[in-house]
Amino acid sequence: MADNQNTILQVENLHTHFFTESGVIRALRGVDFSVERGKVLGIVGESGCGKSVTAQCIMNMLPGNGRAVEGKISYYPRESIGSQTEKVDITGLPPRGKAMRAIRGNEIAMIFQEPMTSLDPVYTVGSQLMEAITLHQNVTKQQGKEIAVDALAKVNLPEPARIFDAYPHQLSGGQRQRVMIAIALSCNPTLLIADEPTTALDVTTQAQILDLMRALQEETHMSIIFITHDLGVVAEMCDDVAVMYLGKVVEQTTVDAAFHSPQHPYTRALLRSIPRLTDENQTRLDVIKGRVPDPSVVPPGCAFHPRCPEVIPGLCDVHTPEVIKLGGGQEVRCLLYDDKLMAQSPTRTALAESR
Amino acid sequence: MAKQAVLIPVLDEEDPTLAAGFAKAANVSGDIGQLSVGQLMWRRFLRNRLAVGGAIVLIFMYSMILFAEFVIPYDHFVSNSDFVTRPPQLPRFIDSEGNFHLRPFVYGTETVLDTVNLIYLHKDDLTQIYPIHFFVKGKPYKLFGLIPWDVHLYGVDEPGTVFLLGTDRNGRDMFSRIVIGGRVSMTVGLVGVILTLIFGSVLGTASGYFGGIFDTVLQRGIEILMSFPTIALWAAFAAALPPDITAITRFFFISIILSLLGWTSLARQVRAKVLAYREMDFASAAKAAGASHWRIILVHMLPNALSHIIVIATLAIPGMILAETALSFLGLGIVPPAVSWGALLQDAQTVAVVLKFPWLMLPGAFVILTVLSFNFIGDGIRDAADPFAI
Amino acid sequence: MLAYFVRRLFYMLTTMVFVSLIGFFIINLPPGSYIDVYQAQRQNMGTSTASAELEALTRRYGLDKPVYVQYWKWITGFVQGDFGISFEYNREVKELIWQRLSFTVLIALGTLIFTWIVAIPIGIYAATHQYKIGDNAATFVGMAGLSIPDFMLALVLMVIVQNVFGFSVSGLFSREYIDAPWSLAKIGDLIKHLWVPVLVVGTSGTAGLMRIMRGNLLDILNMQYVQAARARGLSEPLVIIKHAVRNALHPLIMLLGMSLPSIISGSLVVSIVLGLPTTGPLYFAALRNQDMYLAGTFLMFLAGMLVVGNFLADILLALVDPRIRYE
Amino acid sequence: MAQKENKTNPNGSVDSRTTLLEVTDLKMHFPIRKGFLRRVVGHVKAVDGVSFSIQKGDTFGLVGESGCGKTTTGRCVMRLLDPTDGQIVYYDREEGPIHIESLEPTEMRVFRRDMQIMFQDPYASLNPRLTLRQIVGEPLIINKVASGKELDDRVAELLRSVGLSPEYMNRYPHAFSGGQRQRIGLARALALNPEFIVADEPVSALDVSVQAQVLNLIKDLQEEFGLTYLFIAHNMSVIKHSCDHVAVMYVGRIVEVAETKELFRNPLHPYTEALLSAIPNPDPRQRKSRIILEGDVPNPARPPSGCYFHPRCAYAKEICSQESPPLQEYAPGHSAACHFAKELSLTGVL
Repeated sequence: MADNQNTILQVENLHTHFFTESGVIRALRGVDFSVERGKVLGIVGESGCGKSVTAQCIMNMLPGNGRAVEGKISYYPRESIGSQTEKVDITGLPPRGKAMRAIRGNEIAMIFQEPMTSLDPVYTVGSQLMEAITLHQNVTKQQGKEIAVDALAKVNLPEPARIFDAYPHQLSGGQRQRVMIAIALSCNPTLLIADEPTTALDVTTQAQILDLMRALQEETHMSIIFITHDLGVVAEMCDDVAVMYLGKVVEQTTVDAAFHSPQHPYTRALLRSIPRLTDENQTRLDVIKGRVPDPSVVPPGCAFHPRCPEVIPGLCDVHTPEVIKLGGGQEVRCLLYDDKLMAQSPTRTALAESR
Repeated sequence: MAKQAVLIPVLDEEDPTLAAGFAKAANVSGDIGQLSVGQLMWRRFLRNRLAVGGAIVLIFMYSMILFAEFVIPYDHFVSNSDFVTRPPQLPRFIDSEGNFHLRPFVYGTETVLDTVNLIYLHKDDLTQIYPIHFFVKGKPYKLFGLIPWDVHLYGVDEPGTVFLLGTDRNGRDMFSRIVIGGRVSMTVGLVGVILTLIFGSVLGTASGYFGGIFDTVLQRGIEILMSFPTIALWAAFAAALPPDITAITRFFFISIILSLLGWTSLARQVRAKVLAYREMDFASAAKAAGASHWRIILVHMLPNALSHIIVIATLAIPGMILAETALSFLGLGIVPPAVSWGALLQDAQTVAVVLKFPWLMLPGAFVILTVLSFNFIGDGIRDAADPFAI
Repeated sequence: MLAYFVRRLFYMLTTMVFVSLIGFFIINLPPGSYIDVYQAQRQNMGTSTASAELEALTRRYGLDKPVYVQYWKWITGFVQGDFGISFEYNREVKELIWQRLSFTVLIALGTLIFTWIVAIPIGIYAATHQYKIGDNAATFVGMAGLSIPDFMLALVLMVIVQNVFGFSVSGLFSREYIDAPWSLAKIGDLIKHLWVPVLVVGTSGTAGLMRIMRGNLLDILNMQYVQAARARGLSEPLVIIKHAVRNALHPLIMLLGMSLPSIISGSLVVSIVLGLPTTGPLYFAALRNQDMYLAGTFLMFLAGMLVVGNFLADILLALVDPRIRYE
Repeated sequence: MAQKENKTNPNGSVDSRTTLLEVTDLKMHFPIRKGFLRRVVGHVKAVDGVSFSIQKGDTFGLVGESGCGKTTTGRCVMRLLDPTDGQIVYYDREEGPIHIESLEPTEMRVFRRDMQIMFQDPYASLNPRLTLRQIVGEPLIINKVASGKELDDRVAELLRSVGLSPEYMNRYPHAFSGGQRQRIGLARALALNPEFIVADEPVSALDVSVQAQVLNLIKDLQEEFGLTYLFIAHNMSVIKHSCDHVAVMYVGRIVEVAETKELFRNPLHPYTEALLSAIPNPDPRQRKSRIILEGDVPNPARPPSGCYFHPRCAYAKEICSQESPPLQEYAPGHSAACHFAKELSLTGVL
C-alpha cells in the first residue's frame, strides 16, 4: 500500500510511549493505517484508544514525556516535478526543527475539539490567522490580509472583515470552530487532521460544521483524518474508516464495509450498541461488557479478548493477532480470520458449526 | 419495601483508568478503593522527602520548647557579669594536644582586656577541660509548670560553664534564651493560625454559601483590609496595646493582631471553594435527598475543602512567625523582659555588633529553620492533595 | 472601557474613605487625648505649655466635639494638606513626610522592577524545564528566599559587603552627598546605594512571583490554543513568548497591585537596619512615641499608595486583556 | 409501591393513565446584575413559560440544544432552584395534588422522598470523601429511614439492583468508572423508593458502549419499580430510544410536544424539523442533504422578538417576527408553537 501513488500518509507499526514518574504508558502499541489522497479517513474508537495520540504523532507534537519509540510515519507531499513524490519520514524529523515546522500548518493542518479554548484570547482572530499565512506564504501584509479575509469568507462567516478584527470571546462556539477551519485551510494543506471537531458543539451547529467541511473537502480535494467517537458522524463524513482499540487499529476498511459488513467483533459490537432512530422504541440495546482497560495493564493476546463476545479461550488470550487482509481492501486484526491458527484451534470445529 | 430486585449481572470491575492514576499518584499497589482520599493524600505526602524532613525538624523543635526547662542548662533571665558576650563553647572530642575524649567536653574561659576598646574579651582556655554530663542534677524547676524536677539534659561541673551558643551582653546563655524565646515565636503563629482558621473558614463559608449583601460587604471589607501594608497596620495596632499588660496577655494580643489580616486570604479562598462546591452535583444530590444546610456544609463541603484549608493554614504560619519576629525586632511586639526570637534579635541591629558578636544572630537561624520547615510541609501537602482535590 | 475605568475609580475612592476611617481610628487608639500626650511631652521637656496653645489645638481638631465632628475636621483638613502636628518634632507633619515618602516610593518601584526582571525569566525557565535541575534549584532557592526575614538578609548583606568590599552600604547616600544639592553625581551615588534595599526587599517577592509565574505558565502550556499555535507551524520560542507567556502574565498584573503591601512592609523594616531615610524609621518611632498624627498620616499615605497601585494595575490589566476591555 | 393504581384525575375524568406531574407556565429568570450597586439590568430568561404534564409510568423526554433551559426546568421541578413563576403540581399517591412551587423548605424535605434526580457528570455527582455506603445511604440517614444493619442491607440491595456488587459498599468513588458512577447515582436516587426521577443527561458523558449499559439499566428499573422519568438529553437518538413523549425546547420555551414516534415522523415546528434533520445517521448508504440552520442559538438574555426561532427559520413570514406563537394542540397529544403549524408540511426522519 505504501507504494500506492494515491497514498498521502502511511503509518506503520507506530508505538508511542509516555514516560511518567511511575512507569511507562504504552499509548500506541503498533498502529498501522494509510490515508489516500483526496479521501476522508475516519478514526473511531472509545476514550483511551489512542486516537488523539495518533494525531499528535502525525503532527510531531507529542507532549514532553511522550515519544514514538518504534514505527514510521511517512508523508508523501504534493506531487513535485516529474510526478515523482518524495517521501518525508515524519518520525525522523526533530519535532521543533525547521523541516517539521514547514510541514505543520502548511501541508498538514489540524483543528481541535474545544473551539472555545483553541484560539488565544488576547489576540484578534485576524492576527492569529495572519500568523499562519505570513509564516508559510511569501506575501506582503496587505496580500496576507486579503487571503485571511478570503479564508474567513470561505468558511461562511458573515462579515468576514468584521470577524477579522474580533476577539475570540466575541464569537460563538460554532463561529470559533469556523475560524479554526479558516486558519487550518488558509495555507491550502494537503492533509487536515480534525480531532473531534464537533464533539463540543450542538447538533445543529455540528450539522453546519460537517456540511462546511464536506463542501471544502470537495472543493480543495485535500485529505482529512477525521477523529471521532460518534459513529453517526463517521458514516456521514468519511470514505474510509479505521477502528482503534487500546492503541491498535483493529479494522480498516471503506465506510460502507465498516457499517454493512464489519468483520472485527469490536466493530460489530460497537455498531450494535448505539441507539438508532429506526429501532422500535425502548428495546434493550446490545452492550459490550466491561470497559476499555487502562493502557498500563493491557490484556495479553488480543487486547479485546476479555470483552469479546466471540472470544476463543486458549487462543485469543495467548496469540497476538496480526493484520489480515480480507477482500476489498478490508484489513482486520482478529484471530478468527487467521486460518493457520484457527486450524490448530481445538474449538475450531465447534465454531465452524455455530457459524 | 417488598420489591424484588432485578438481578442484573455484575458487569463491571474497578475502573482501571482513574484508579490506576490515583494508585500511581499515591504510590500504592492493590485495592485503591479501600483507601479514603485522605489516606491517599497521606501516602503521597510521605513520599515527599523535603516535607517529611520539615515535619521531623518541627517535631524536634516543638518537643524542645515543650520540655524547655529540662533542655536548657541555665535560667534564661539570669545575668552573669563574668561572661558577657562570651563566644559559643563548642563541644569537642579532641583536645589541643590531640587526645581523643569519648565524652564531649568544652573548654574553660580566658578573659582578656581589650585595651583599645576597653572591653573584656573572652576566649577558650585550652588548659581547662570540662566534660559535658548528661541528665545532671541542677536548679529545680517545674516541668509543664506542674511536675517538680531538677534534672537537666546536659551540664558541666562548676566552675565550668557550658554556653553552647555563647552569651548575650548580659552574660545570659543564648541557647537557653533561644529555647525559651522559641516558646513565643513558635506558638504565636499557631495561635494566630487557629484564630485565622476560625475567622476565615466561618466567614468564607457563610459568604460563599449564602451570598447576598453579607457576601458583598465582606468582600469589600477584605479588599479594604488588604490595601494596608501589613507590617504598618500590625505595628499600629501593636503600638496601641497598653504598656502595663502582662507578657502572656501581650502574647495573645499579638496573636490576635496577626490573625486580624491573615483571615482575609483564607476567607477568600474558602469562599471560592464553597462557591464551586455549591454548584457541584453532589451538593445538589444531597439537597434533593432533603439534607439541611448544615449537613451540606459539614458533610459535603468542609471535608473537600479541608486539604485546601490545611495548605493555606500551614503556609500562613511562616508569615506570622516572620511578622512576630519583625515586630519584636522593631520593639513593637514581644518586649523585654519577655523573650522571643525577634526580641533576641534586637541585640543584633547593627553591622558593628554583628561583626563583633556574630552569634547574636543565631536566633535568626532558628527562625529560618522553622519557617523553611513550615514552607516545605505546606508545599508537600499541596503537592499531595493536588491529584485528588476537586 | 470607560465604564470600567469609572467603576474602578469609584471603587478606589470608596476604598480611600474606609481607609481614612481606619487611619482616624488608629490615631485615636492610644488611651487619652492627644492633648494629654502633648502636655505630658511638653512637661517632660521642661517647657510648660501655654494653655492658649492647647486651646488652639483643641479648636483646630474639635477635640471637645463628638467623634464624627472630629473625623470631619480631620479629614477635611487632611485633603487640604493639613495633616496635624508631630508632638515629637513639634512641627507640622507635612514638613516631615514628603521626602521620606518619595524615597519609599522610589525603593518600592525599584523593588517592583527588580522582582519582575528577575522572577519572570526564571519562572519561564523553570516552567519550560519542569522537574529538571534548573527548575528544582530555582524552587529550592526561592523557598529559602521566602524563609529569611528581610532584616536579617539586610544585616547579612551589609556584613558581607563590609567584609569583602570594605565599604558601608547603609543609608541612601554617601556622607558627602547627604546634604548636597541634587546633581548627577548625587543621583549616581543614590543608585549605588539603592541596590541593597532593592535586593533585600525584593528577595522574598521574587521568590513568590517566580513560583506563581511558573505555575501559571505550566497551566497555560496545557491550553489548547498553545497546541493550536504549534500546529500552525510557529517556532517553539514564538509559541512560548507570544502565546503562553503573554497569557500567563495577566494574572500577575492583578498581583502587581497586591504585591505592593508586602514590598512596602519589607521596605519599612529593612530601612531600620540599613538606616535609610524612608518612612520606616520615622513611622515606627512615631508609633512607639505615640506621635499619632505623624503615624496616622504615614499610614494613610502608605495605604493610599497601595490603593492607587491597585487601581493602576486594574487599568493596565484592562489595557492588555481584550476580555476586560470589551466587557 | 410498584402497584399502579388508576386514579381519578383532578379534572374529574377517569383515565386509564393518570397524570403524575403537571407543570404550568413555569418561569425561571436569573437577574443580571451590574455595577457597584449590583443593580438588576436585565434577566436571563432561562425558562420562560414552560408547560407540560407527565403521565404515571411514562418516560417524558426534554430535548434541546445547550442553553435552551432543559436542565433548569429539571432543577425547578426538583425545587433545587426556586422558580420565578408558574405551577408545578405533583399528584401524590396518598395526599393528592401538591403544589411543589409553594412548599416550605421543611415540607419540601419530607416530600423529596417521592422525587429524585440523577446527574450528567459522573465525577461531580459523587462526593469523593464518602464511601458508597455513605453516598447511597445518605437519603436514608437524612430521612431517618434506616440505620445500622438495616441501612447496610438496604444499601446492598440498592447496589445489587443497579448491577453493582454489595462488596463495593466500603469503597470510595474514585475506584469506579463513569458508567459505574452513574449506576451509583441511580442507586442513590432509588434509595427512598421514589416514584419519579429526573434523569439529567444521564449518559451524555459516557463512552458509546457504556452508554448502552446505563440506558438498559434505566429501562429495567422503570419496569421493576414502576418509575416515571423526566429524561433530559440533547442526543435525539437517545431520546428516541428511551422516551414515550418528547418536548422540544428552544431558548427557554417548549416549541413542540408529542408522542415520540409521532414527533419524529411528523414534526410540526420548523426547529424540530431542523433538529431531526441534523442527527447524524450511522448508515453511510443513507446520506442525504440536511437542513442547515443559519446563525446561532440566540442569547436568552436578549431573545429576538416574536417567535424566538424566526431569524433562523426558512419558513418565517412577517407575523413571526411580531407575535409569539402559543403552544397549541394540532393533533391529539401533539402541540406546537408555530404560526404555520397547520400549513407547513415538514419532513420527519421515520
